[in-house]
Amino acid sequence: MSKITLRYFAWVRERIGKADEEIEVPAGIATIGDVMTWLASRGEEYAYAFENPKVIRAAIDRAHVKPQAVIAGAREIAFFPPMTGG
Amino acid sequence: MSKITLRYFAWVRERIGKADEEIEVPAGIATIGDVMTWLASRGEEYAYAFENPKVIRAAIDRAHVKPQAVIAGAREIAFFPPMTGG
Amino acid sequence: MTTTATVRIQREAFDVAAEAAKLTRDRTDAGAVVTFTGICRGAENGEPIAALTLEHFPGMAEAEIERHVAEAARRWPLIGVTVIHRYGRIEPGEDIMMVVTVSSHRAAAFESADFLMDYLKTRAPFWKQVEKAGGTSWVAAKAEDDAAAARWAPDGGRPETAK
Amino acid sequence: MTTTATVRIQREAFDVAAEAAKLTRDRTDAGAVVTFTGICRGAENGEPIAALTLEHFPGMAEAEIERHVAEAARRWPLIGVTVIHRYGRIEPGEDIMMVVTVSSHRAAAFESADFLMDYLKTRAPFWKQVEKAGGTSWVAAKAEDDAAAARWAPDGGRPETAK
Repeated sequence: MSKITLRYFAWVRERIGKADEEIEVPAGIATIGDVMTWLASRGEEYAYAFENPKVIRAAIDRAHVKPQAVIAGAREIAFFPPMTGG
Repeated sequence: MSKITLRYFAWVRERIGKADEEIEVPAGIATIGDVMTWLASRGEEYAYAFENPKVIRAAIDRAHVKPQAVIAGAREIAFFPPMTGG
Repeated sequence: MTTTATVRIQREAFDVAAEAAKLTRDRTDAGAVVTFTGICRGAENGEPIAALTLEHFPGMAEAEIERHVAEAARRWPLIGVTVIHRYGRIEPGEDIMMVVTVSSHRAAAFESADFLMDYLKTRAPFWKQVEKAGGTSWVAAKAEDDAAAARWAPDGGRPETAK
Repeated sequence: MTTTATVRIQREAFDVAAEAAKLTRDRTDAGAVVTFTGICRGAENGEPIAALTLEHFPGMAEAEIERHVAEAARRWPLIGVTVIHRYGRIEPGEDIMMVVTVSSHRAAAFESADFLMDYLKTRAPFWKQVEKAGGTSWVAAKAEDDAAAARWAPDGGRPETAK
């Protein structure tokens, strides 16, 4: 088990009700997709945020990653909706 | 025969040695290409300006035209090198 | 070619002409300057808006934009690039972000500015929330923006990269 | 859509930021502003230049540019377009010409500015003479400019049209 900082942005942040948290990721949670499935099981607010995981983007240590990216070694994982800057 | 204003720009103007002139175009001169051939026969400076008629561009009454354009009705014909604005 | 590159994420307004002038000053090889300025519109889908609020991911926003600026400098012979993106509350008529590219020739300046805008839209971690009379909502990403960004990618432009 | 269009051919310098501001002022639908500025470089083919002198065909220059501005406004939903082209003697570092396009969306602003530049290069009756230590010479037209303009033409972009 390892401690990871999770960060949430935009409506992912609003649905979960917090901007970040430190979390122990259980053994067996290997990929970004696994993290989303596991988070969704942690309560109503998480289930709501990750109700459609296909639309959620993720970054490990501030670099964009795909859902199949392996989280081993990550210090920070961020989840957010598709970006709308520019 | 009709009176036409001829205008020259850039190195066409420099080779001919004038910026414009009024000219009577002889009968039988039907197209822009004919005008260039005829002008080239009018003296050394014209021959020099039109030595390579393929590179010369033309405008009739301030609209770009091709060498085969018919000059009937034209009040002004301009000859110039390819443009280099912008 | 050494490219002067500046990326700033700030709450404050910016002066695009001043930023362009900084990049051309004392450079005798600058022949083409392209600027893009994104402005907050007064309506969205026909409904008036009071303001946009831009949220961003500090640190990652700078890093992502810097990475794309470096990629632009690799693809095109650029003398200078400056990208400034604001965050916070922005009212209609105010500037949201800007890109300036300077090159000896116009194609490089145009293409690199266009490239940077497409990547900023789809890859820079910024999110727009819109205030209307009926409340606030998050602006949805546009499929056309992904399609525009895909023009530049040899792999068809998947927005994520596997780690 | 009504497009505010301005074309000026002048000897004097211009202020691209002021021209852009005029087009966006009091418009709540302006979301994207693209400016292009062409600057006189200090060298040509590695040789220092003292100045450029731009000759133009008065009357036809305005008419040609206005025609292409109208064509841009027909092809893209533009709020405003301003084109200013200088003539006369221009020294290195000085601006030669500018294009500003304003639209609700960035693709229209980028593409129309790029289109106008390609047409200005190949169709607007301007000619550049360059002063170097060894004397003056006329700048040759570039095949790449014709190729760039051809991108926009369905017929492959012949630079002349039959009358």
